[in-house]
Amino acid sequence: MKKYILDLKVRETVAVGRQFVLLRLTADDQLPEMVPGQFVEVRIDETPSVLLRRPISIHYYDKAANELGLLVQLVGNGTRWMATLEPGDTVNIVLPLGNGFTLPADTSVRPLLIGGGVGVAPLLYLGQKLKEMGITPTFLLGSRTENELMRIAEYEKVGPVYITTENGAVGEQGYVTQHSVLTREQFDQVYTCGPKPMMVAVARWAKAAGVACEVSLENKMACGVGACLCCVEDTKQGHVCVCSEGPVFSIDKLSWQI
Amino acid sequence: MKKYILDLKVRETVAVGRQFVLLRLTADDQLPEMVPGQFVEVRIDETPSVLLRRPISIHYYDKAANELGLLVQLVGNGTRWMATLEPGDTVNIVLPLGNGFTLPADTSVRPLLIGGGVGVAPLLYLGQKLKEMGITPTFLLGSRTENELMRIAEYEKVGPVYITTENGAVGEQGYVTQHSVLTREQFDQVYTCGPKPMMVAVARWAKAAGVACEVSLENKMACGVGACLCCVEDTKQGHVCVCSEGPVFSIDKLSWQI
Amino acid sequence: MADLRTSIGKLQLANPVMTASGTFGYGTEFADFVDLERLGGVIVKGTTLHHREGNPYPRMAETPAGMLNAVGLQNKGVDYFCEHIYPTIKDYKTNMIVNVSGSAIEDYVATAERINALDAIPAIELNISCPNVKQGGMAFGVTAKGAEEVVRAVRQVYDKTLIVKLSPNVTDITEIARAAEAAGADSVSLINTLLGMAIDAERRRPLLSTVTGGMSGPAVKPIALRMVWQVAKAVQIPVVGLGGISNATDAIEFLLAGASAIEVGTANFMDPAITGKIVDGINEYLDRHGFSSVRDIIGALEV
Amino acid sequence: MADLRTSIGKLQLANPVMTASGTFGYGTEFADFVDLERLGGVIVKGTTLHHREGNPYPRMAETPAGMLNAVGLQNKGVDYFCEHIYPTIKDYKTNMIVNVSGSAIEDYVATAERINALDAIPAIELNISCPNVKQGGMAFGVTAKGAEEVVRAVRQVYDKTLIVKLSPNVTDITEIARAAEAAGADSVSLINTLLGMAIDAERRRPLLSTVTGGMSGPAVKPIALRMVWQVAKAVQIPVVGLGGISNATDAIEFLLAGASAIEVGTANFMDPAITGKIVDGINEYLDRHGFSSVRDIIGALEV
Repeated sequence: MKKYILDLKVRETVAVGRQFVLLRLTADDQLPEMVPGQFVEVRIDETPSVLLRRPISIHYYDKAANELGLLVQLVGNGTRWMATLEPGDTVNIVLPLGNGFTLPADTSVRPLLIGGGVGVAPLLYLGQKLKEMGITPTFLLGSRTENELMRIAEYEKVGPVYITTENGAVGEQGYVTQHSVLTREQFDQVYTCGPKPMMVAVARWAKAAGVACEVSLENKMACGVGACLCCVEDTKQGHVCVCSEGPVFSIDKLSWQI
Repeated sequence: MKKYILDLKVRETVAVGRQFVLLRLTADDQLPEMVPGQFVEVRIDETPSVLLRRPISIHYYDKAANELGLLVQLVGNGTRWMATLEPGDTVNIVLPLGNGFTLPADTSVRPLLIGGGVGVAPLLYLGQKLKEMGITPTFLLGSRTENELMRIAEYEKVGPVYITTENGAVGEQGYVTQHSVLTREQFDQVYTCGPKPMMVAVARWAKAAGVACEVSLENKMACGVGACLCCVEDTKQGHVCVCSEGPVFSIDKLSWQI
Repeated sequence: MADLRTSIGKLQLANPVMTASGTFGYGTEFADFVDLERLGGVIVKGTTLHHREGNPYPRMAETPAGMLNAVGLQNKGVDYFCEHIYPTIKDYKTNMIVNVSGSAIEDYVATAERINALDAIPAIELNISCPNVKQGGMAFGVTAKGAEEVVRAVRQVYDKTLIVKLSPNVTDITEIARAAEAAGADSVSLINTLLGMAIDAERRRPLLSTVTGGMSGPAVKPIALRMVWQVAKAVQIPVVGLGGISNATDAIEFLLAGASAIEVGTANFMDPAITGKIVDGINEYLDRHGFSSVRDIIGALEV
Repeated sequence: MADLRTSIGKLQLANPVMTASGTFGYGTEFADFVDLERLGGVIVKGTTLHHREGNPYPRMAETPAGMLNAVGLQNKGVDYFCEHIYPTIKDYKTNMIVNVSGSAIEDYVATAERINALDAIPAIELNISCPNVKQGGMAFGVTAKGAEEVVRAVRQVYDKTLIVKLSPNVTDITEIARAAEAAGADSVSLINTLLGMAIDAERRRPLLSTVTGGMSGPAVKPIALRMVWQVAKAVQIPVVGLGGISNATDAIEFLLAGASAIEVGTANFMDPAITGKIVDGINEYLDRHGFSSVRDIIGALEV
């Protein structure tokens, strides 16, 4: 897919809990096609203090509204700068990057979308696309406390949502891999994004259960286009770039100890 | 004088022409004493991209209103950041720094205050103090075009104002040292601040005319307190720090070729 | 429109702007953003005799106005390059230059020899900052003797333009530059990355799997500029300048300091279209200052 | 409240935070902003045998996340220091350490000897990055032999704590550190500034009167951290770390890399009260991570 460097316009910056913002972005021209699981790289202002662009997954792309949604966790100077953007501001973005999730060939597939922390972000767009295809996705979303649960109502518009929190404040207490839906229901495709320990646990569960599983990795990256080889993941084909050959990988291709 | 590091509050940021802003600053507590010719050092945000504080002369200090005025020329990232400050914002400032102009011991003195470009800034506060002392200062302000003339009405409240512009749009055409007031009237003290070539020309004129003259220098500085020895000027006593032994010097002390 | 043409020995460049090895892939990764044929040259990824997997993740850390990397020369080897990559880049009308790396002199020689046979590769850039496995891992390029040996050996098998990329992690870079010149280099490029380190204080661990890595980005520009200026005075062969160049002004500074051409590295990550903008910016500067040719500003610093 | 005490050989420090020479004057310039007695030490301005006027203005240029300076050791000489400055600083209850510079070994020796007689100065920091006028202006500290000679000569006349400040502009800083140790240094401090250069492209002139100058500030931190880590493994004597330290996290990184104490330099210009905040920040870190003493984190990097 052709990549673009675009100056997008901020429609709105919406605080989501205390640690996240939703950036609603648009452009005068129609935005290019983007598929679920792809990401963008956001340039932080003109300052050399945050040198590198920040990779952010595509939370949704509403073609009719010509709107790109980015759900951003406020972790450092770069992401905090994003939170200061106001309607009408411009933000320089390279997109779309990476490969995206493999969509099922068959509408009888029962997919489970497991997210943790800010890793839930790309699963909304994936769920929306699955629903468009006539497939009902099930979401299983985990967080430490109720404070990191984000935009649950949006997920509920797309499919059933199950939740775990480590403190038990919402949903079942514990980790996503401990949720009862995993034993109660049958799935034949898992898509997951979140902290690496969570994804490893999900992959281990999926492998044991014999369910196909794709993970979306969040390795630290620089160029975003497969040139600098910084963001590599160890796979059965050796080190490969998460930014260009991922961020989505089938667990069968990775060298994870699962 | 004791120096302070203060978080001052922005009352207002006023655009002055296209290349300058007036920062109106205050604090909850009464600001410390400051004398004309002293300066402050402004910290630029929290970013390492502009590492050093920006030295800015004191344009006025209105004790009754507890207001410090800084007239800032927009020349780089640091000063442009200052222009983005909004009412209620906080700005970290070290003050007061430097020595200040020598005020006349005698109210019969007829002082001429010659400013060029943003160098006019400290002359307002100096003029106000002279007026308080019962001395009427005369201002001679020069600029390239009418676009760099700033806040003339404020100077006119304090004393007569003569102007030169290089393009002749306002006042007499030419440089300050060519203005007819220098031959029409008698002065016995000159204070000047502006681009170095202008100050050298003023110093040369003053020396030839036998008029005492103080210049306020704008050497590039780092620490602002006489510690790093970066901002030195060559004087008859060798290299001395403009930030701590200046910024105001009698031309008799400098090693200028005048 | 000023004349932007420059040269590195017998190699003619449409303009002085090239891309630094390891930051621009094989050029094709950036083809959506930059017209590669508008560049003076593209220096592709470091290529070694054999396939290398490079270092474990994490390989990158951001630092103030810079970054560290510890990629470790991951590449599929020169045979793969010749068979699978060369065909995809050979028809671009720009100078496609291959960065050649190695861990033993005979590996450099074998790699350079293979690339010498490729018609559409008019030059190589020899990365002599690699550790010499036969010398306890000390880099070839940190001693004049080490630099001279590897350059001389490669010179004997490589008859096109040979650019030697110098390490800045040395006491006197002019000594290394002169050694490269004496051994037959057509040009030297500098600086490669500075050896740095970053620590995660909270976890009390290094941020790179290799502990130390190579620093690049705007932070290193003053050091690079100083070394280019020193080397340009010390050698007769043309100098290629790099190190933190992020815009046209930076590029012009290197030209003024004596570089005949420049390379843009880390800035490609900040703005993938930056190289084209730098070409435009140099032209604008020359026009504004009344220079008819970029060659008029090479080494034109007034000291 | 953790135990912040540390030591540099026999020199006891209340905490690891000192100020870097040339950035903090004689301490008194910052007394309005920082309680000097809350610091582990104050390393005052470089002092030479004779009065020096230093280099012409301009002496300073800002660079990305850093700055260059070319002050050229301006100071009024050791006699003036002893007679006029020492009386104003001797009663502070902190370690007042004098940075000693010179352009010939006998000058270093004579200066150190004078300062040895001052009761309230428990240590000197020997700046061996100065050019040796008898060796064509090459710095003492860029060869092991040059470093060893000057340190050995000073050691013979100086019997308190002798800290040797190392130049980073070398191929192998561990070699120089070991030479200083062999010559009797009680400690090494590093890094001094990196040699850099800045150009005004519009005027086509250098920004410093001396063309090149010393780079400091956050930009150099990764290089400094790497060198401290290398040197701490290479010598038995304590290491003092500096180079771009701007906050408590930076300071902790240097301690983890093996520094027994640290110096804060350019950051004093950004925030004149920063040194006190760094003391507080180190204490907060130790408490938060359950360390009872700062000595528990010195060299505690897990690699």
